[in-house]
Amino acid sequence: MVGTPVLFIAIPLLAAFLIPLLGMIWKELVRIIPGLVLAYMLVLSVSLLSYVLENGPIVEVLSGWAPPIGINLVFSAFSGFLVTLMSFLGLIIWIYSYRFKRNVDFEPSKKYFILLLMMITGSIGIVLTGDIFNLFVFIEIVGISGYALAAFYMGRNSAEASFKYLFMGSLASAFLLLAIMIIYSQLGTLNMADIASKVHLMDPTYKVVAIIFFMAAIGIEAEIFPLNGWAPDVYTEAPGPVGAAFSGIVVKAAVYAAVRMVYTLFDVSGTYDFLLIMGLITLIVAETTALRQDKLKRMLAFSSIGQMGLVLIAFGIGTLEGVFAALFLMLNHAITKSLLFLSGSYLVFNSKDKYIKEVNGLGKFMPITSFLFALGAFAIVGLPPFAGFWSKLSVLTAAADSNLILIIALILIVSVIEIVYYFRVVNRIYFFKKGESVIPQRPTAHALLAMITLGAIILIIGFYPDSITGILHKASADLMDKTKYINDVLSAK
Amino acid sequence: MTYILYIAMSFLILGLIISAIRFVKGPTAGDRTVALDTLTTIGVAGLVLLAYVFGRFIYVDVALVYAVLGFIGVIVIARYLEGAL
Amino acid sequence: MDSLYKMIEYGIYSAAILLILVGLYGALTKKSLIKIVIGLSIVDAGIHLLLVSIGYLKGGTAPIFSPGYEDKADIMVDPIPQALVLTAIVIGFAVTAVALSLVIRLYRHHDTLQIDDIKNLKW
Amino acid sequence: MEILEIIGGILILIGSAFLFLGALGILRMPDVYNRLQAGTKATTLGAMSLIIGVGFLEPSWMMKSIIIVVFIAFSNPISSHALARAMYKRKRYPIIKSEDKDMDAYIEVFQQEEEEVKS
Amino acid sequence: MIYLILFAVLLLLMLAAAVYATFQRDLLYAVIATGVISLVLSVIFYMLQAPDVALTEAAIGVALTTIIFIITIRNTVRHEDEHDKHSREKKIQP
Amino acid sequence: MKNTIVILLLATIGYYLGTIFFGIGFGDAHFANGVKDTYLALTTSELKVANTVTSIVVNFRGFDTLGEVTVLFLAATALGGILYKKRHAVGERTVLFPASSIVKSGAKLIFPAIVLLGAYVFIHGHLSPGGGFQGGTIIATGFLLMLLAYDNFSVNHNVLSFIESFAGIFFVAFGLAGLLISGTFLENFMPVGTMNDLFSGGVIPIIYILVGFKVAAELTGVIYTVLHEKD
Amino acid sequence: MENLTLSDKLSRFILNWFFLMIVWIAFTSSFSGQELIVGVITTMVISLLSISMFTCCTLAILSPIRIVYMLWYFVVFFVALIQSNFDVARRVLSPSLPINPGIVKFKTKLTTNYSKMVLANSITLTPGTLTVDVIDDTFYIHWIDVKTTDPEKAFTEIAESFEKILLKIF
Repeated sequence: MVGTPVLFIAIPLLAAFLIPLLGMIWKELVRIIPGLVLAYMLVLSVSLLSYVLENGPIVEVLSGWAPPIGINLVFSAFSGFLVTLMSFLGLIIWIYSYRFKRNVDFEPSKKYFILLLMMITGSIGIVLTGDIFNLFVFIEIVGISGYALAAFYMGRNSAEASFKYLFMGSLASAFLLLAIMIIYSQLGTLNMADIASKVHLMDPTYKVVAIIFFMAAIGIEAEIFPLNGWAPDVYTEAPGPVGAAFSGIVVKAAVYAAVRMVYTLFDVSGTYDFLLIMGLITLIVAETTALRQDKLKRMLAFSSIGQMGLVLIAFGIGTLEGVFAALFLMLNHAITKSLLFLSGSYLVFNSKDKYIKEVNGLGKFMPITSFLFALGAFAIVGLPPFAGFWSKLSVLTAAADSNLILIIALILIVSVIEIVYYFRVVNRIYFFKKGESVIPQRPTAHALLAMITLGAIILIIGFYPDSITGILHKASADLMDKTKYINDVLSAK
Repeated sequence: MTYILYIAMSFLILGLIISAIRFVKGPTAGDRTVALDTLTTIGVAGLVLLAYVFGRFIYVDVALVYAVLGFIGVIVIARYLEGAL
Repeated sequence: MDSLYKMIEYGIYSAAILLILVGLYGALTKKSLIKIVIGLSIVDAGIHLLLVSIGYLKGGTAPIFSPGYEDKADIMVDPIPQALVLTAIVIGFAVTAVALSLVIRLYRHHDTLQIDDIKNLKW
Repeated sequence: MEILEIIGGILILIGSAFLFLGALGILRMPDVYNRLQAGTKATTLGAMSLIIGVGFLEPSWMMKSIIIVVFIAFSNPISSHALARAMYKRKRYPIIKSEDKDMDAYIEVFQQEEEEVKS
Repeated sequence: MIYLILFAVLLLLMLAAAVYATFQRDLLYAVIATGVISLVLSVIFYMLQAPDVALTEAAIGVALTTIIFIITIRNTVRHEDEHDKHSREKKIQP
Repeated sequence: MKNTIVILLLATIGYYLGTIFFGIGFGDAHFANGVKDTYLALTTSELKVANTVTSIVVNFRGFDTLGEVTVLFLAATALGGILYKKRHAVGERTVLFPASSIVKSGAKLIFPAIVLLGAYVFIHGHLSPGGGFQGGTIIATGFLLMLLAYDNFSVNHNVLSFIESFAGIFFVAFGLAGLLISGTFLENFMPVGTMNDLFSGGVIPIIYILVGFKVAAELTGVIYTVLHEKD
Repeated sequence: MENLTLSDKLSRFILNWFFLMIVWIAFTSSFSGQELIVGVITTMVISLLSISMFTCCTLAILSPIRIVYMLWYFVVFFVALIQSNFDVARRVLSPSLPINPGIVKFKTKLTTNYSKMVLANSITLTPGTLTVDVIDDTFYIHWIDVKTTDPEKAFTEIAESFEKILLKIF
């Protein structure tokens, strides 16, 4: 044990408040400190996770008051797994963006690192917290840093994308407050475990309306279909690492919140089916839209939305296998999509509009980046030797166990679509002639290191999936066991 | 005593309504700001009166803050109208 | 007395809900960006009012144990919604400030605030 | 005790009546300056007298009442002056009933303003 | 009884100000109307026995929100349906 | 067409909200099994803080407040980032008319009183309504008044970010001190004193004062940034 | 802002401290030891920080004769305030709105900014007048019932009674 879960929040906050001061002393510290903090968080999460897998969840009580009164943080196998994933990705993204654009001034880069650090911290907070209002506060932290990061480039469209996100985010927070209000007015408590233990006292109408508002709010953050209008624009206009952070970290946290609502908080029948249907619609709509895109990052964004739909489908199956498949999918998607964003943003580094046709023939000029992009593309569509294959397989088996034949068929059809549009890009990279005006940009050593790490992990998981499945099984079992969660939290002190 | 409070409060309510009418009628930004100023002053008085009705001394703090900050809001608008911001 | 509270109840809830709806209407249909931000802040106001009013207690007083009120805990209104609203107001202000700075940025690039003219990305 | 209550009640009545009159003034007067006149004076005295009245009813509140009154008496005229000046600078002409005799001062202010803009 | 009337008047005022702020074409007036909303809202919070919230609403709503909105208007346009791209000179009219 | 859809959507939302909230009831003890009574009891017995809202905001749910302070900090940072320009000329406010001398001298006279009021509000956060946020906002409004009245009035940015950072660091440090001394983050590790004294409530007033400084510095910075925004 | 000698600074500081302490006691409405200690510290810090910028006068303003004049000023001012309110009431309530508004100007002999501010505020609160602008020593007054436009006569009509006392105080 190197610490307690609250340090995941406290240390980054301390660092964020310190960075402006330290920046006055030595400007390079502004870049270094977040990396140190993220590395510390990774070490902490790994050691806590190994402790938790042995001894059961840690419930940290804050301000000295036991759960229904005070706020608590829960570091269980499930949340711990996500926290580890997020800290790892955060570290990778920090390494990548250490010298992402040399020409950025000191002031913006200071702000960039503070905001990135806080976005990761906020996502970790969403995963750790055991209190719905605290969840709201963390969502706002993620939101505000997200708005600022989306508008980071001074180009014409970034502010527009950011405003769109802000509009949706404000609506989300309004709905979230309404949902919290309804729950509080019925049960008089804000603690998740307490709510879960009392939720049967709630009138069904209230429950349904509360969950609808909740889902509307979380759906905006998690890019569920009718509410995902902001996502493609933000992914397109934000810097590459920020897009990776969004799809790898923020969306995962939002999905966690949605799943926590469905699996632990409420016991409304039909919510699993609701997840399933929403996931299905999201998947189909997003993938067919991705097929029509002509901008690289936009295509990746729609693909990311589609993958989230797949995750929701897996969660919506509702069995242990389904949850396992969903977690596996989340892991793979986080790593693979980050790799795609990171390498893709170097592929279209110097182009203004980021069209797909501008990657033509770059395979010769940037061999490593192109190779890594191709690797990510193969992994995400689920070709056999790579990581994505195992997760997709587990989704299919979980669906087959529950006799959801239609879903299997649809997933297979959508996979074909996915293969088409990813292979189109890979094809262009390797077998087309380079455009005249395209200037290839060599990645910096940091960026190369980050991308190669991700690629290596994809290969490792692809060839030895057993290395990760043990943790995933424990995590999914942890999510399914609602009474244990309630008991653990309410008996903490 | 109760009747006095009733009468005073009805005067204040009438004052609120009338300033609101001036606010809607305008016609210029200046008139609306005058209405806002009047509303603020009536509000301060009303807050003190309500504190007496509720019988709690600590409530007066709110009126104090309003008395101090209300005029800054008006000055903000006035400086904008001057074209000085 | 009961009918009085009933009327206040209906009045306050319907006013708060109408406030939310009016704000949402403004935010969803208006074309000017500043109007959209104003609409969002009206929505916030309505939600705060709703949240405070569900914590109200008939004949209650503020949850402050000032001298003379040390043992009146049974007539105090619910302090938790108030604490939540406190947080929510400050957060709402922060979001409004960021939104308005984005509006200024958008105007700098487009020289207009009409969303019809700004649509470079699909809305 | 009784005396204090009576004084307080009377002051409250006077104060609320003047607040009402101030509001009525801003409704009835014909232009911004006259509205400011009515608004400032009546509401200032009204609020002062009402708050002092409450102070008489509860003597322990007196000090805070006085400080609120001081703030109001200090800040209200400043804000209305700022507003009047703003309207003036923006060439919002006041209604002037008696002939042209007071236009001198009026025009002078505008000349001053234009010089300020130039410099 | 008088409280009922007071409540009713305050709620109606607030709603009227909200509707006014939504449908007024001059953005400056809409901003002043949001000031009125926050003033009335603060009095309502006060009457619902929430002085803390009333104080917060007062402190933030009176001057800070107004100044940020007004500066935005100063830097952009004053009227809602202004399509004209270079109309900054006409902007300040009381 | 769009209007119709919006109105239908709003009607649906309104209908559901109406059914929900008219059913809740107003001023009843509808959350009898909730945590409200526990909070009220613990505030008097354990924390000795008069204002229950303060004790909730700073102690029971102090973690929320930490998040809230962070949100403000991020908003200030984001504002600077969004409005950033390469040729950002600080201190260049083109003012057509200086304020009249009356506003100037009035502002000069009332400014210390406003700052004192803000200090009063956040020092008495545990006794009377108000606290760090309100007090900080009041002080920032005072600075706004000075910035409006004097076109050459300027605030030192480094001092502001110093105050901001140190207040935030001390806030977290108090939390960590609670973790080290008493075992949980943000725990009240100091003697609580007696009710309704100024020196009571342990770390609660101290944290609220820190919050007050931080909020004041942040909002002043926000106002300053926004006021100098001119293109 | 301006260059001050040390004794001048000290005297301003003590005056400011004194007044802020009075304001603090009024805020807290209590004389308990803890409040007073905290108040002394807080007000001292604030007045130290605002020593060169936010103070108006030196300790000399507290000399007895000036205090007597100040009290006299308050009496005059209150009488005028009450008069002005009845004046407003008469005008507002009479159905024909008996007003004859216009703008007049006059010059004042006051020199310091603070005395001008006090005079302007008093004029705003007294019968039928509103200070519109002050440029150097010229006051522009909106007068609800213009009796004369001659500067000297207007001055005697509006401001003389105040100015006499203010000259003694400042």
